Amino acid sequence: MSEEASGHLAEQFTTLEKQAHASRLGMWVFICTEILLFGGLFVSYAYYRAMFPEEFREASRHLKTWIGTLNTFVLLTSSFTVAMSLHFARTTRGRGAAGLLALSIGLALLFLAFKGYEYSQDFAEGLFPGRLVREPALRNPGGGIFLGLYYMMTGLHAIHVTIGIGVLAVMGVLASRGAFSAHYDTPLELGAMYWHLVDAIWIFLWPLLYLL
Amino acid sequence: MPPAASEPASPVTYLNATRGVRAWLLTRDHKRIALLFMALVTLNFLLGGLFAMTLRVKLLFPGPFMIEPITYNRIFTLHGVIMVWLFMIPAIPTIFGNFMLPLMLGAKDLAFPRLNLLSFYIYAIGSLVTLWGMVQGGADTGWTFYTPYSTTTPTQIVPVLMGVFIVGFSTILTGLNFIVTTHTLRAPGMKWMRMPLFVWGIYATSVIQVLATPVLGLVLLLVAFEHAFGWGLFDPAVGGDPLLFQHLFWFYSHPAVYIMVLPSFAVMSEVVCAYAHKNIFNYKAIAYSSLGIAFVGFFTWGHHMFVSGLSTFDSGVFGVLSMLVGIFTAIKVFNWVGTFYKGSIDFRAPVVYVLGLLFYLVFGGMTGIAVATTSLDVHWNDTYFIVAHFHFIMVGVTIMAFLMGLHYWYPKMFGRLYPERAALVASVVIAFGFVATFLPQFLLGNGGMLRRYYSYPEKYQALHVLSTAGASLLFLGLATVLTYLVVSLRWGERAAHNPWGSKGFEWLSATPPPPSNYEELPRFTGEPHDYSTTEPQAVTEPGAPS
Amino acid sequence: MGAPGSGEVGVLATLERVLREVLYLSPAASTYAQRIDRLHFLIILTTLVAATGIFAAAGYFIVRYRRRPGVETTPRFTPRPWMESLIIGVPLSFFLLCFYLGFRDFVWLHNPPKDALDVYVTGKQWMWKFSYPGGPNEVNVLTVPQGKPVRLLLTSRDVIHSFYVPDFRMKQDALPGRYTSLWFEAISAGSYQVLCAEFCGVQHSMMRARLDVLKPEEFDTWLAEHRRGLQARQDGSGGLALPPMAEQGRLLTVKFECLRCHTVDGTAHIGPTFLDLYRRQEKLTSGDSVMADEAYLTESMMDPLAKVVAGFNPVMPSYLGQLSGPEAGAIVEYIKSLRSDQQQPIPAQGPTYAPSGQ
Amino acid sequence: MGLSEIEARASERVSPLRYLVVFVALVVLAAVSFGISRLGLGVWGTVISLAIAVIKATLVVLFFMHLWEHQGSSRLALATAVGFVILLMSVAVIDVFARLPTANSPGSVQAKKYLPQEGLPRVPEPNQEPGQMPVGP
Ligand code: HEA
Ligand code: HEA
Ligand code: HEC
Ligand code: CUA
Ligand SMILES: [Cu+2]
Repeated sequence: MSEEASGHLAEQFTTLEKQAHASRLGMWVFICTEILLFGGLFVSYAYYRAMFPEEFREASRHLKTWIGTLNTFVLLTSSFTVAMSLHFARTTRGRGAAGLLALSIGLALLFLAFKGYEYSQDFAEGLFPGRLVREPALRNPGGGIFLGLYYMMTGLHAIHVTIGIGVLAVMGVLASRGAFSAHYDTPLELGAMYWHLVDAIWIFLWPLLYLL
Repeated sequence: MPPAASEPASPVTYLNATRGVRAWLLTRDHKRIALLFMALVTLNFLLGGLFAMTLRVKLLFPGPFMIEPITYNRIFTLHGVIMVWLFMIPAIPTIFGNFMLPLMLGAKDLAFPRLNLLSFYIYAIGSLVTLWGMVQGGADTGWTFYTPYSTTTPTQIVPVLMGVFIVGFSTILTGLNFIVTTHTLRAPGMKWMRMPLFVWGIYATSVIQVLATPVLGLVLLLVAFEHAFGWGLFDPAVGGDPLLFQHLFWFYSHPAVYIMVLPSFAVMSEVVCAYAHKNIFNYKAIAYSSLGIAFVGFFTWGHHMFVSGLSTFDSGVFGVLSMLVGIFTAIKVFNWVGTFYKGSIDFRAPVVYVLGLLFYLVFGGMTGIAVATTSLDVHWNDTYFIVAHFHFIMVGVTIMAFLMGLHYWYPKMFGRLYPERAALVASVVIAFGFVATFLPQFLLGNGGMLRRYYSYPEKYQALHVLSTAGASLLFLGLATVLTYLVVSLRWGERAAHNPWGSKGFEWLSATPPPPSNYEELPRFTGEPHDYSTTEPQAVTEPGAPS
Repeated sequence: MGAPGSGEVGVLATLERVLREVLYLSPAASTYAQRIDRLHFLIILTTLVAATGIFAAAGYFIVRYRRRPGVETTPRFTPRPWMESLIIGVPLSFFLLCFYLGFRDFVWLHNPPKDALDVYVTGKQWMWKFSYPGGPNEVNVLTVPQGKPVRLLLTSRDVIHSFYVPDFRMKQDALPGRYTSLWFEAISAGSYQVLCAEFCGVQHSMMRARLDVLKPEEFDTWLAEHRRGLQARQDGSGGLALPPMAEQGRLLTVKFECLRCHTVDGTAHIGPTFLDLYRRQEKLTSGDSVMADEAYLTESMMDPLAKVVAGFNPVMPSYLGQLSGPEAGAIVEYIKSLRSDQQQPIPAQGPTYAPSGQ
Repeated sequence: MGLSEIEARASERVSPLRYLVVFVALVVLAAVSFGISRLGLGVWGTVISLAIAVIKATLVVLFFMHLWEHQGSSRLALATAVGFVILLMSVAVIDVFARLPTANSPGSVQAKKYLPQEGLPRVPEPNQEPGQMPVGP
């Protein structure tokens, strides 16, 4: 174990490996809580779709599928760049890692920009959630519910994207300062896991909301 | 471990290692954080208890008395909210769990000490937000927040929802920390099957905390949205279904009752062994039954919905699973009783609580089985029978376990002894007060007295008066406990290293423990609470200078 | 099983009576209550025995094996497999037995017989409305025949309520906009209390109603009479119909939604009831009292805050400028016509239903 | 302890090629999913696109998030979380179909048969009286 790495060892751990394992396990447990959080929404979705299959399909047609699809590819790419940045950090190419993280942040911002544009289009068409919906074709039981789910799910996801941007930014700064190495990359690894989680959730949101 | 015979004037303990407000408020020492939690949790308990007393006083009379109906509704809501989320769920894990878990595992701290402190502050903020909501007028929905009442009530429900939401994060972080600690910070020789049963209980609790709480968070968020902005997923006018709310809410809240009770079982397992001076009757049965409760307990939530319009099919499924989850508790009960067999029992105040707990648990648990039989719940749902059922467990089990833990670990935590005689008297007062408060409520429920009732038909008055009288006794007993425990902090007799002669692993460190628990990590060679030999259970010098 | 009075042996019947007394249970008034009370006794008695037994066993051990000086170690004890199976097997069989017995009745409760009489029940903050297919409607009184199955179809107009008859041991939630059902058969004629079991707001505990069980013949007469009254009024021909002026007033109270806050059945709601209001002595918040004559009634509509009735909040809006003079007069006439000593069927506003069996 | 060392070593050995392969697979799968959704297969379309989503998420979790190399406890945790969501979903959705049809939301497929809404506006206010309604399970 190198000198520089052992500086990261907290008192309660005996080895750095153990500490890294603990952090990783902690992250997985955290990811489980996220799954249950979104799980509640997925359950609501299944529940209401069982009640209002037609209304859901109808309401889904009003969404901008092309934006959703574009965003899918944007997020997938960002996930890839984040994964690569971890690889660079491990092979001690700190600048490469930082560059890739910057690219990922750019993609994430693009995602949010698309999302924002999509919301503004939705609002313009009167696609409001719940009983606030203006679009006449969706003023029925089910239509408002679908839109409520749509805003809840994508909104909560967008919040996660925003947090993810912050996490990636911090990691980018650390990476550019050369904080990571083959021996010590736990923060970046965990940050990357968080970002992949955000991607994985979108992988489900996309077909459920746009591809009906 | 023979206690250190002659201690130097004042050994370095976690209590006196550093001084000053900052050293306490910014500490990362799990033991200090435990004490921070203890202060706030006790305050919240007091508050919830005062609300309970207000309810009881109002219920002395069938008609309007002392407070308005709307005030009554707010008070029982706050009583429930405070007791459940601000007192009971954090109580044992954040105080005793925090304090004892690393000691028992032979670790120097939790895996994530900073997260632990953060968890405390989140809890503090959540409490404050809830209290702020209370000052703003408070919610009047009951702690269950059923829609569509909760989404349309004119009261200030949003701050209360947000307060609980915030506290949820604290619960999750604590659970996460405990899970990781248990997995990664076991000292050499601490095999899974050698872990103290307290650790098993807390571990199982943490699993539930981590998996269930996010769903609650989501549900609260949805209700708050619907109340504040008029849109959400439960609005019946656009096809939203109140039953979905109930599914999601109880998916959290039934496991949550096990979040409340598993730590009590954990304390019970330690205390029974320590005072019986006897190894646990069947270690594996207790350890695995905790996990059994944690997992099966997730799939019984529908037993709260038998008369809500739930399908007959689901009712059957939830009914059977409720029976299965009951069996794990029964296993524990019989194992505790078996532990006394051929023990060497030291009759002190905690043993009174142990006896009480056994009776209340079987009674409260069996009435849980009774309401889970579907057909009888059609009568009992939302009556005082239910109120009695859950107070028998939440007060009769959890408060008793909390009290026995306080007494058992008091010397460990503070290095002082509590007055035994006063403790015995108080424990008996509490036992009688408890039975007088809640036994009549079963009868009230049988007779058709409904919960959340401001005014009630006159025929129920006699039993209500009895219940209020009991509650006063209970209050008296608890106040006595609080008084002598606070007084003993300062004036209590200094405790020996291990005054109860316990062979729980937490006693391997010095009393009170030094800041980093063990100067040298122990290596465990024996089982916890093995009283059949006088061999040491671990190879190490306890942190105390000897 | 559970047929009323089927050869109840003396001892058993006495035992049941005693248990009901001790457990604070009212006599079983529905066939469902008869079916489930035995299970109730079984479980509660087992609970008592188990709790006492376990407590006693622990107490015995604590005394028998109390600490004696000089005892350093205790023997290690590992339970044998038969103990384990007993610990698990006995309670589990009992629990499953309870479940079986209970769920059988629960399924029974969820399968109403085909010939059940349908009654529609609507809960609203904070009253119950009962409507029979083809009329009539009643507020806070449900009338049913004895010994015949009755199916309630419950719904709510605002939040969740729960229809509960303690003597029948049954309840069912009423969900907003949805219909749930509950069926029962009353054993003996009489009056029973109906309560609302699901928390629904400020007056939740006062959301009570009466359940009248009539002998079948009486019930038929009752129903026929009420239908006739309804019929007559709908034809506008005599019977119990209101005089035209009062009828106009009734329509106005519907139009202006007075019944959101007032009732016509004698129960206080957000505002006082209109029943028997005319010429009543009203206590005011100012401490005075006033006789509710025509002038006062009119003033109450136009300037409600001038005299506020004690026990109520000053929340009634003023109808000055909305109600014309003659309209106010018509409402006063309507209020005058609301006397409890005179049979006054509540007008049918509900749907007409096609009764259904299975 | 041995295990966590193995875990650490293993993740060092991951080659960038693997990331690239996974990425390409993800993109292809997404494209396939989109294509299939255009065919208008109704319920089957949803089933297929969900199956593809599961495959994609599995790839992300196993390789981007390195679950492939991580220890059993992490896998167990994830499996539990996913399993619980699926169970919660199943029981709740079964309830929709199994309960008294009229206890479902008005306007839902289950309740529609029993609560026709002729002449009423399509969004029923909560305090609206139902129309003709022959109720019966
Ligand atoms: C942990 C949970 C908990 C606890 C401990 C209690 C404790 C008590 N509860 Fe509570 N109760 C609930 C949880 C709890 N309750 C819930 C969830 C509800 C449902 C709410 C709803 O309907 O939404 C409820 C409802 C409820 C009702 C029904 C109200 C209604 O439906 O109308 C009643 C009525 O009697 C009641 C009474 C009491 C009493 C007398 C106590 C007594 O045991 C209280 C005794 C405590 C004190 C008097 C405080 C004294 C404390 C000290 C002096 C400090 C001691 C400190 C140390 C020793 C460190 N409770
Ligand atoms: C810590 C809290 C706690 C615990 C542990 C439990 C435990 C159980 N509860 Fe309870 N419950 C609540 C807290 C708790 N409950 C609360 C707060 C509510 C009301 C919520 C609200 O609406 O506000 C509630 C409501 C509630 C209901 C809904 C009632 C209704 O609203 O209509 C039901 C229904 O099935 C139920 C069942 C059970 C069961 C089967 C258990 C089982 O886990 C019990 C298992 C224990 C035993 C079985 C005892 C040990 C047995 C023996 C030693 C065997 C004896 C020997 C022989 C038979 C031979 N509970
Ligand atoms: C928002 C609720 C509300 C509405 C709507 C309402 N009232 Fe009232 N009303 C009250 C309250 C509260 C009182 C009692 C306090 C008071 O006297 O002002 C009251 C009192 C009265 C009284 C006096 C009753 C007594 O016992 O002395 C009359 C008469 C009356 N209302 C008539 C009407 C009529 C007619 C309408 C409809 C055109 C109506 N109200 C609509 C709330 C309402
Ligand atoms: Cu209606 Cu309570
Ligand atoms: Cu439960």
